[in-house]
Amino acid sequence: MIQMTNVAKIYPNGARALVDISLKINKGEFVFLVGPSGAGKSTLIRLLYREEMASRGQVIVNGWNILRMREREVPHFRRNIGVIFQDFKLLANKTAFENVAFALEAIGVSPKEVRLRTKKMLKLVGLGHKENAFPDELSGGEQQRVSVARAIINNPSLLVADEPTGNLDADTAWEIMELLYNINRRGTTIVMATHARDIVEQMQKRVIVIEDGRVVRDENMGAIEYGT
Amino acid sequence: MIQMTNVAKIYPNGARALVDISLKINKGEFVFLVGPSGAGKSTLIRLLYREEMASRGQVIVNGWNILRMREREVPHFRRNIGVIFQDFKLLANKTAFENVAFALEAIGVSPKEVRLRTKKMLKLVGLGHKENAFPDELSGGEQQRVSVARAIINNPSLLVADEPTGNLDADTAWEIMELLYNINRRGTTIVMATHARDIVEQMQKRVIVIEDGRVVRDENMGAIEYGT
Amino acid sequence: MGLNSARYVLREVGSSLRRNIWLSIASVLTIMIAMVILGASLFFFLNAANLAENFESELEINVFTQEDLSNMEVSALGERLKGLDGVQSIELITKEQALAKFAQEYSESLVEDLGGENPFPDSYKVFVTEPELVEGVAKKIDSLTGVDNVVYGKEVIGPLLQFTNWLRWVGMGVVAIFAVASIVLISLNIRMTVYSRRKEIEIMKLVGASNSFIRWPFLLEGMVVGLVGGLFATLIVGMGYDWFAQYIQSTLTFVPVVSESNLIWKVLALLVLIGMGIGALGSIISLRRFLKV
Amino acid sequence: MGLNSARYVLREVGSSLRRNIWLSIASVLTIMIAMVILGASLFFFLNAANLAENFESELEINVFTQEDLSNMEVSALGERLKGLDGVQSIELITKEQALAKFAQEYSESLVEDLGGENPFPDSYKVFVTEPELVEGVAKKIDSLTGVDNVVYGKEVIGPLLQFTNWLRWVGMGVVAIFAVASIVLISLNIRMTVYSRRKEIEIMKLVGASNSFIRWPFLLEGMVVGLVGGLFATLIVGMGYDWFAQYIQSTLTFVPVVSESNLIWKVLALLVLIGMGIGALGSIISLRRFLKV
Ligand SMILES: Nc1ncnc2c1ncn2[C@@H]1O[C@H](COP(=O)(O)OP(=O)(O)OP(=O)(O)O)[C@@H](O)[C@H]1O
Ligand SMILES: Nc1ncnc2c1ncn2[C@@H]1O[C@H](COP(=O)(O)OP(=O)(O)OP(=O)(O)O)[C@@H](O)[C@H]1O
Ligand SMILES: [Mg+2]
Ligand SMILES: [Mg+2]
Repeated sequence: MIQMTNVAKIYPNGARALVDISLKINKGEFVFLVGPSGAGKSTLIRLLYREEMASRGQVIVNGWNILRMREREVPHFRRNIGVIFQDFKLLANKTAFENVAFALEAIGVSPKEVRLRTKKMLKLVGLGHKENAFPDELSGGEQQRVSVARAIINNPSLLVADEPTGNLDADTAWEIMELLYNINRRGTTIVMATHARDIVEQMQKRVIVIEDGRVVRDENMGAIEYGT
Repeated sequence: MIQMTNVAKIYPNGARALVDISLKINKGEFVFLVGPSGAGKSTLIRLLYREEMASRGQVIVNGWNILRMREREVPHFRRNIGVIFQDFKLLANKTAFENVAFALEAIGVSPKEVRLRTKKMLKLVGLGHKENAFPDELSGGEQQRVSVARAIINNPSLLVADEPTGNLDADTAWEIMELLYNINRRGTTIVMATHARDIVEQMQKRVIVIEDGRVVRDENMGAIEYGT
Repeated sequence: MGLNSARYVLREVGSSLRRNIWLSIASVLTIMIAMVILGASLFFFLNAANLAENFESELEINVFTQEDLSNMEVSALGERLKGLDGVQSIELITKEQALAKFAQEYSESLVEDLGGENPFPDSYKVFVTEPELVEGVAKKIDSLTGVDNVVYGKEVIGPLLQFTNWLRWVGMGVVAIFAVASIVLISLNIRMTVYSRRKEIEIMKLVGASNSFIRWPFLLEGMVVGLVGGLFATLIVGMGYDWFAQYIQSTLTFVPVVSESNLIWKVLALLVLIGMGIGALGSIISLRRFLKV
Repeated sequence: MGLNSARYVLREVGSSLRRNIWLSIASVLTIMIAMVILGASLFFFLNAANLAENFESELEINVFTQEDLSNMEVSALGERLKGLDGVQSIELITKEQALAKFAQEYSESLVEDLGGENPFPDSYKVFVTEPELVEGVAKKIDSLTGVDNVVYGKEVIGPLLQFTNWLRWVGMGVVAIFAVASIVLISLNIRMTVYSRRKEIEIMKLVGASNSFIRWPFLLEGMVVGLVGGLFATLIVGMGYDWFAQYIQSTLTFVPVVSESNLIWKVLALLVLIGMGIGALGSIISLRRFLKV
């Protein structure tokens, strides 16, 4: 599903976010990406859906070689990837409903089906009553859940989640984790960056620890443990 | 320091964020505000620095009656309050350094002192090496720390913090908590909304639990416990 | 684009115009003003060209007949003049008319001093089809029998032609400058609108929307905004010019004004089309920069 | 505002202009174009007014003397004419000059036919200070001894005054319309710039900045942008007009063009000032909405 070989990422301002990353994630896996603030987790994730391009090395996702992809193939490629952004990236001019619906409209689903699926999805993340609210009329946690809903609504084969529970209380966080767990069981590969120690410990999934742009640990069933 | 009496907040779109809040926070206290997503924590915090106005009831902060304050007194009032926003609210066109410095420049501190204090503060939050980066060149946790630095740089008498560790790994989060702890010991009143169970449990400070816009529990030394 | 996407686009255009109402109004106003300026310059050009033609058509050749010609001979000369190449029309001025005009221009008493004698001959005013032909035609006329003298504004033709050509060029220059100014103004405005929504565009791309899916609503929005702006401009320019033309025709009767409603309608329609065109094109071009995510 | 804040403001203006370079350029261009349009209209007005005055100053009263006056008497009449209220200047046209002019206008042969006799009297051309005075002065002259006949374009004065007044009004109308258009265009542009930075303003207020602390950099930025835009416009309009005036003076010598460099400089300076003024004022006004946080 995902294959990274000797990947480095240096941002235009000179920041070396990733130094040398090689890893392989198989179809159907659930992988936690952990590491201290500024380690490079978000950068790694951005490489997966091609928001950023690697400065060196090879990134293959879903059979696509990201560095060789043509501009106009990108939308098609992204349709099979759901992304939960660390900063949510909701459309400020659209309601919660419209934000989630957008992911379906962009791939040409019929209005009726859009309506049905979006409503169901919003209920699933506990926002059935907030569908007409605009992002800035939602609490931080509510915005995060809209972002989650948008990422998973079109059953992507790969879900990348950048701290999807950072703004959620423990109970709501666990509801979301259950959602992700179920999606993963139905075959979606999940890569999730997180700081939530308890979640990682309890889920007992593969954990990749990143520090200073390098993979420092990669365990099949682990807990967060890094630094000194 | 803070006195709220029968406060309600209904947003223009009809959302009843706070139903009936009465509470009193003394000078020098360290108070955790906890509760599920959408409970009204951020709304309560916004009332404290007058981003939003209560729809009903009275809010007194630092001796100022917020509802009776005149427009041009607001900047003066806000100068004694440090705010860490849930969504950071960094100035996108300013570097990390300039963002933090701005809080000092706005109150007319001399350039030399601005330089000195800002540099020191950035080092304190572990961002000495990122001072020239713009917000969108920083990781989520780094942005959050810039926001923390800006809030505490001019030694406010009240610090309101809306989930200041949501994007931080456990170690960095604890460093920030230590910072806040020290500030509190030097006399700053702190009101902090958070979802971090372990932090609340370990700090052993006053905990106010909010649910559906009401105070449901208020304990002097407690842990997060709410919902079913 | 499928049917479902088409429905999305229409809905999207409506809600986007409404939710960015402030930007929409600013764009409509900008396009309106730019089109008013352009429209005004177009009418200026039309009238300048019209005026130029008018001036040129008043270039005349005065043909004085020999004093001893009979009326028959004079009209025979008229026929011959009409038949010449390049002659548009002729006008007979009898000696009586000439004297009367002289009396009016100078003084009655001067005419009385002549003691009933009329020193003027019959003469013809000859108008040519093209101002450039005046000289040639005058020479030809000079050689006709019965012609005593041919007078035409030798020293006026050059400057006049220069002036009328100049008038046309200035008209075109004004249109060109104002057209460029209008287009730049509108483009800047649209670019700013798109710029202020660049985050939105980026997010849409990251969520998997194709370029065309994002482009269509912008294109249509640009067209709607341009259309509305252009229509307002048309209304303003149309009514303004109508008032202007009527005012001049009723007060400055000697100034010729373009007032063929057919031509006016064409110009106004052009304004609307240009507004829409720049609106749509501008949107598309501005968008390009931000679609590369 | 303290010294420290002043230093902040200066630094802030510089970096803001640089970091929002795209918006800065768009604003400068918009102001430039608007000011070019306004400047062009101002020069149009100046020339229209100048032209009107020129036309009016050519209104003349022809005073024909009685035929039997001696040269002495003629010049005595001239002195009396000069002394009349409202008379600006006079010009003597001797009977010889009158005949020569007639011969040129009509035909040499016609003059020959007169057999050496000159039917024209000496005459004066009288120019008045105000076109409105022509009629009154003419009447007064008519009653002077030695005057045979007074002729002035009775039926021309009305239309001419109408036309010249009209020319002035049109000039002012064009300036007014273009001034409004320019100001609206610039205001819209500035408002969009401020609008696109409203989040920034909100954050500054939430962090405790006072309104004036936020306002100053915007004010100065508006002034700088307006100044630069105005200067470019001045350059364009100034050079454009200079070329235009010279071109006309060398080719259409009969058309009067305003070319007092003093006046031109004033107009250009006005452009720069207006640009700066609207830039600063527009920024302040646009800001008001967003300062209420
Ligand atoms: N757009 C960018 N331009 C320049 N530098 C960047 C950019 N984005 C991130 N960086 C830098 O790259 C490094 C890694 O950032 P990244 O966002 O990947 O960290 P992270 O592991 O996600 O951290 P966090 O847990 O705080 O979100 C950081 O030092 C950051 O400052
Ligand atoms: N600007 C707004 N306009 C309308 N409704 C709002 C606005 N801000 C918040 N709300 C609503 O008010 C309620 C309380 O929101 P608030 O942001 O205070 O929650 P919170 O406790 O901070 O939640 P979280 O932990 O998710 O940040 C929510 O239901 C939210 O949808
Ligand atoms: Mg991150
Ligand atoms: Mg909140």
